[in-house]
Amino acid sequence: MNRSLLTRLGLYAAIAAPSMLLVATDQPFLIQVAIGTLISAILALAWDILSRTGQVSLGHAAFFGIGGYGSALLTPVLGPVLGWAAGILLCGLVAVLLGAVTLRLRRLYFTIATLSFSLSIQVLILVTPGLTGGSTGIMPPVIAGGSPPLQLLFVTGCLVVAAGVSDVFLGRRFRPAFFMIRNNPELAAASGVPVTRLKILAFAVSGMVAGLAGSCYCGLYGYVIPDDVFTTNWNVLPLAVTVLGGMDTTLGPIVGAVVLRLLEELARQAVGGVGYQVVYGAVIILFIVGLPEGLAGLGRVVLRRFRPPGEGTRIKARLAS
Amino acid sequence: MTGVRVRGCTVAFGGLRAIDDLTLDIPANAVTALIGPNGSGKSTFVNMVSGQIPPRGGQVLLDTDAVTGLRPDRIVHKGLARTYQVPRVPKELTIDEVISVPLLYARSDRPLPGGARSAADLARYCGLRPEVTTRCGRLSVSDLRRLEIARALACRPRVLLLDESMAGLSLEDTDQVIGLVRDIHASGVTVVVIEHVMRIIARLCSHAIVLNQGRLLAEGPPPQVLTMASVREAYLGKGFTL
Amino acid sequence: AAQQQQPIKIGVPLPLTGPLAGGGNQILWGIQYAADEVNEAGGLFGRKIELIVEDTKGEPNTSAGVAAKLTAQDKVDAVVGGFGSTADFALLSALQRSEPIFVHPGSSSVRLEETFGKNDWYYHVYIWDYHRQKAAVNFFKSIPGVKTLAIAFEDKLYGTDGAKFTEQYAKEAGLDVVMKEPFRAGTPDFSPILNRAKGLNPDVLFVIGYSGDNIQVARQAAQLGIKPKLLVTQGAGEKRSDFGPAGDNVVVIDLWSAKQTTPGLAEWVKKAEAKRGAEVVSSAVQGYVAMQTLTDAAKAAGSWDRTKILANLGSMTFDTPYGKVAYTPSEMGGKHQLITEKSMIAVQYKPDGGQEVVWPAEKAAAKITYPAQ
Amino acid sequence: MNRFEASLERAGYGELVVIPQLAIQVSGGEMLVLLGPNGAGKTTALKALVGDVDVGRRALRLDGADLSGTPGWRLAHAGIAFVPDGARCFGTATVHENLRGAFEATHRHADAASRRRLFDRAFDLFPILRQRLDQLAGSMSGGQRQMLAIARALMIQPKVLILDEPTAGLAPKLVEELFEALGRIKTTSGCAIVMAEQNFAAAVSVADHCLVLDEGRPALAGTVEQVRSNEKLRVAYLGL
Amino acid sequence: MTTAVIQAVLLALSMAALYAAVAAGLTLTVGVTRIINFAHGEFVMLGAFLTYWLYTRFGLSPWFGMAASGVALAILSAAVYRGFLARVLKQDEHNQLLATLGLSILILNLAIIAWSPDPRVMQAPPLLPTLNLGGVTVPGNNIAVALVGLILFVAMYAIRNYTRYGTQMRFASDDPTLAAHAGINVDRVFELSFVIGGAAAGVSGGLVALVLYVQPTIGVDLVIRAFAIIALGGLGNIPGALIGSAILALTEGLTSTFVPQGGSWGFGIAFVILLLVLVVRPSGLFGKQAHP
Ligand SMILES: Nc1ncnc2c1ncn2[C@@H]1O[C@H](COP(=O)(O)OP(=O)(O)OP(=O)(O)O)[C@@H](O)[C@H]1O
Ligand SMILES: Nc1ncnc2c1ncn2[C@@H]1O[C@H](COP(=O)(O)OP(=O)(O)OP(=O)(O)O)[C@@H](O)[C@H]1O
Ligand SMILES: CC(C)C[C@H](N)C(=O)O
Ligand SMILES: [Mg+2]
Ligand SMILES: [Mg+2]
Repeated sequence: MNRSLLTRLGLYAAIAAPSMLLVATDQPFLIQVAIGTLISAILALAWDILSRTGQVSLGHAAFFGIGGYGSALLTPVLGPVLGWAAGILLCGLVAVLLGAVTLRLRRLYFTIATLSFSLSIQVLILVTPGLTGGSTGIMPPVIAGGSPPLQLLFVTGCLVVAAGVSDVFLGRRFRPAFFMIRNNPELAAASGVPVTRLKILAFAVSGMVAGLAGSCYCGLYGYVIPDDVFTTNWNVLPLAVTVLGGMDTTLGPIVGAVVLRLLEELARQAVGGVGYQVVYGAVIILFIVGLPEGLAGLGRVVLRRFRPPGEGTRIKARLAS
Repeated sequence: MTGVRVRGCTVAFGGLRAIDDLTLDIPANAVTALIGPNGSGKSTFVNMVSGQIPPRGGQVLLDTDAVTGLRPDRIVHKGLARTYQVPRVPKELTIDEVISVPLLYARSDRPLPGGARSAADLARYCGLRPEVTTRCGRLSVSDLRRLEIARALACRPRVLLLDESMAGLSLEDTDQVIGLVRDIHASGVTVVVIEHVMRIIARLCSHAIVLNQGRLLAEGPPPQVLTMASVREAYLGKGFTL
Repeated sequence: AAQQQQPIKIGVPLPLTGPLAGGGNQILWGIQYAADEVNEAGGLFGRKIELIVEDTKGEPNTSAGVAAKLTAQDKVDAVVGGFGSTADFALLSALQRSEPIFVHPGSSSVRLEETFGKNDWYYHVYIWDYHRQKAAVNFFKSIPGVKTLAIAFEDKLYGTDGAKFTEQYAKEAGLDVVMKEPFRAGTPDFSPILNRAKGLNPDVLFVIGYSGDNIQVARQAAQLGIKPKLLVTQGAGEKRSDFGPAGDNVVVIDLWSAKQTTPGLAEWVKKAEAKRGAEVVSSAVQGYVAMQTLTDAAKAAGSWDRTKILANLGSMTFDTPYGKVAYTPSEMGGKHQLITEKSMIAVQYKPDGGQEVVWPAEKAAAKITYPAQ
Repeated sequence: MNRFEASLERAGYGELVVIPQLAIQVSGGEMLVLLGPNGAGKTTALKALVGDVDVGRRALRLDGADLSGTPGWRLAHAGIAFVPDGARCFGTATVHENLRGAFEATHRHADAASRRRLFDRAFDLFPILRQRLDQLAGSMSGGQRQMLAIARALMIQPKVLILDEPTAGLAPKLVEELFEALGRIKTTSGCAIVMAEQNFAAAVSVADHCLVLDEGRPALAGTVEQVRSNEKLRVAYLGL
Repeated sequence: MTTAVIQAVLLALSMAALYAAVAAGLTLTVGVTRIINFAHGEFVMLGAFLTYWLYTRFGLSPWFGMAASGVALAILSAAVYRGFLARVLKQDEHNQLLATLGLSILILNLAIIAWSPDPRVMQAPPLLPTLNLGGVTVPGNNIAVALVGLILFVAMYAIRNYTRYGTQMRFASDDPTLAAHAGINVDRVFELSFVIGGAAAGVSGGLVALVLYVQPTIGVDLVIRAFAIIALGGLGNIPGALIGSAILALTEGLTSTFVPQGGSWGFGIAFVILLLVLVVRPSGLFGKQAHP
């Protein structure tokens, strides 16, 4: 128990260390890149938490946006701390509602329903200019006085929080139950798991973490329009990041976000202009064909190589005895 | 000890009544066999009692506790556990994790059978040979069946329904599972077994209930029931010998 | 002397992919063309101009990253670029930290003007939203007999702000706004709006959309046989040939046309089109002029001296494809605004497949056909 | 007469080799039962025959024709039918579609009469299927699905029928009838049958040959009589 | 007033036909492979560009363009399938989703490089005469779209229900291993469904060129509508998809025509309706309900 806590703290320190380093060395470009990367990592973690219950969402832009808009609009009213808390709670509330509505949906139906939801929410913002600023957007208070190094530190803090939440849901209490719900909800219910409640809990937590990512994002420059947060990009990005990094892990989405961004920047350097988006698409395809289990899967394979008495050999021994 | 009482329950799929106005008692303090031809409604019975498919009309009682219409997980809390005919567990979970799910979620203060304290104890108790850290994707069918029993036991049930837990098991394995079921029963759990292998029924059960087309066809001690003409005709076949 | 040979590095952040890629690439061509002109003539005080082009994808975070890279890593001498308001908001937020010379070819949201317009290093070429809508209303007023106006606008930032300002100025000008309906950019079906407008029979149907929308409205109106007295759109990069016969008599409000009567323009257009191998459109000129004003100001300064160049940018009059223009203060707090409603034009597509500038009178080569039928 | 010969090397799952080496032969009209405790590798062996698991080397001959390199799906066309364990059916299709689809997949130019004949044979064997023609296979009971799975295999008019625990989950009466029917099928249609089975007592009534697997290795092989008379092995493996 | 309603309904229905045409191929493919193929939208876009070029460069009739696009996209689909999708099909659904997304990004950006992001219009004369009945106008091209869209659907329906491949496709999607045991070449069947889906995408691309402008990004919105349509009707249910597209287009068209600010609302409302339908019927209007 104590030791696992220590390893966890070590892990969080390891996550935070590169950011500290960047801040210390004062690299404005890398700091900007890092901020964006970490925000997509937070969003991807949120997505992954939900996907562990078998709910593959293509609608996380909705929570991203609601979180961002919520905390931006509520901060002037409630102050920064309460404003953010309220914005993120709002996300949780919306997530609970959506979770309840999509509870019975399976696989592709669920995915399409979440996609529809994000499209509908976007329209809702457009048609309520009085409340939400409509299509002309809002001017949220800027985080950390607009200083990128401080913003990076703040976002890193948020990432560590998200990683902690993700770890809680990878713990003994939730991981097996979630996987059982994903794989065979009837079996889960027959094991005493309140399936509905856990599915909605996962939705709420995922929505709130996504909202946290959105709040960070909206607070970066002081101006956002709906088009900027409620777009397909934010629906798709967490999926891409998580699948490339490795699902059902905390490190996977973080590594995925870093690697995806790295690949993009490399492609930009190598190809430049418009062509790099082509490279980007091609790289995604190559990754999936070559590394179906993401980088985390690759990591596991490598680890197994270095740990001689693996599971496979043990079974063989039993058979032969 | 607790028994299950079913009062006038019906489960229909479209026009087909898989359970047809069924009334029966499963005695406490016994290992009861639930047998009947394929499609006679045995699995549906289990689904109904465990809350997966709520009956249309009628009542299901756990002892004196009505559980009709409760959610499956609530019924588990009330003390009824079941296994599945075709075990389908998440491949990526380990034995330990699968058993830990009901240990964590099926709130109850009843003791685990065999003095077990942990998932590993339960796995050993049920005769699972692979290490508890083995992933389920690597288990053979017979191990999966044992795991399914262990998982159900981890619900700390008062009543345990075993849906074809011994189908396809070798003689040796069957013997072991029979021993296991006896032990579970001895620790104070009412057990219902669904099996098509009469050798098992004859050795294990003190009471037998025969379903046919969703209705009760016969009940009584197995030696008696298995020789009834109606049961032979509908279920056992003419060449049947024990 | 070796120092002298170092190229002058200009950062060019633009949306080259993503939804704004169309305009971004046009602007890029204009900037490149202007830089090439200077380089072919021997450069600026013997130094070549080197462009460092970066794709912002039209995304704020990418824009901010690009801005930081250009200023901190590439250490550019000036930045010429930016297109699309939200991304440019992030771009400017990031640039603000190093305050480079920044000539901005392209965003029109007044939020930018209000927030960044007063900086002495910030020079904005493209009109602000209200300029464009003021010009549009001025144009409507110039047509005898126009009393009522129906507005259809794309429901995002561009269209919504446009519709808002248009309605405001139209009311001030005594025009009656009989319809103000949004549509989704890229929608395949404009028949709902067209049918509504048909019932209201306005003197002008004014569409504020992106190029695809403008073309599609004209086309569907023709197919459905709905003939507004005058269909007016705002230029967003589309060409006359895109419309075909459906474009007959459609009027486009724009910043610039190759047909406008500006002294020396015809020659410039001929050269530019030869180089481009295609029509030169308004947004390309935006990029060209942004770059041109910078190089002209630098040339006048005689060396790369930030203070002098900024002073020149603010005080000189530039001879551009728009005519003779200067950076002047604008209404909502901007200090250096190049194009205003005064330089805007209206072009009418003629049934012979050609087009003519019909407004304002001093740039016009033809009279407007109104009503269209 | 059909003759089916197969030999396998290193069949298993990835790095895990379950069957190091195995060879079997069956002739048309004969039945071979594969026996052995759970986890002995019966399923793995059968799957290896039809190319469903990783195999180091696989050689298949049917009537002298070499089918070693033939992909799994073609084996059905060559007359080798496989019924996996677990009563697997096409759950979203109806009973009728399950049967007709299986027939059409292997009989490109068959006439309606032979189709009807095959349908009738399936219904004679399992009358319940006739009553449930329009039920979704996925909603049938475990035993009903098992019947459908066997019927589906018979629709391709196999020369070799490979069955993995076909009686698991079947009522005693049906087990009896199934073995009778398999006996009929092997004699009348000259089909060779390979079957993994736990129910030895029932199987030996129709089986001709017997192969006992233990931990992936053939522990005992021979005719049913030979196995029955081998006291030691009978006790060790069959509990008789 | 009534003519206005009839007019609006007719035009919405012709839009429905366009959406349906785009969804037609996808219903077949999704029904078989269970992949949400995001690249379908880009296939439609490629079909539109091909039809456009064939007309603009060579003066070939859009009828011919549609057919040619169908063939071309069928070939491209086969190449894509063999190139990598076959492998991805064996992986889990997230990977499949991401793979088709990657493909869609790839094709979209290649198209932008090749043809620039600008919209273009095919100035072909209408394929059919315009229908004018008592104040109600239906443009000829919309009629052509409706006709071809319907034909596409009938073709998909026939392939699925009246050919041996239809059953094989369903078997293959249900349980690929078992299907192989039944003698079905699963790989071929998947490829076939993908190729047919691609051909339908190509043809529907031709329709897009007829009534819409041609631009590298047009596929994005269309494919999202197609997903909505498929979910509305029930995955793989072809008549269901037809009705789904009518619901979607009518909601959007009528809201836009008769509700103030409807142009914004319409799109959102259409998707809210999809959500509501799924709440009541989790497998779409005509989808088979989940089975054990
Ligand atoms: N979801 C369903 N839809 C339609 N019919 C169903 C459904 N589930 C079960 N049935 C039918 O109900 C009847 C009872 O099925 P059940 O699974 O309870 O049988 P069983 O007694 O468990 O049989 P077996 O011994 O073969 O497992 C069968 O005829 C079956 O086809
Ligand atoms: N998918 C798999 N991955 C890894 N190992 C497996 C897999 N399936 C089976 N095994 C292992 O292979 C061995 C042989 O299993 P197999 O299923 O062939 O036995 P069997 O003789 O058919 O047993 P049963 O009588 O239980 O059906 C077992 O040890 C099992 O754990
Ligand atoms: C569409 C464009 C002309 C740019 C737009 N006005 C903007 O500022 O975002
Ligand atoms: Mg059953
Ligand atoms: Mg087996």
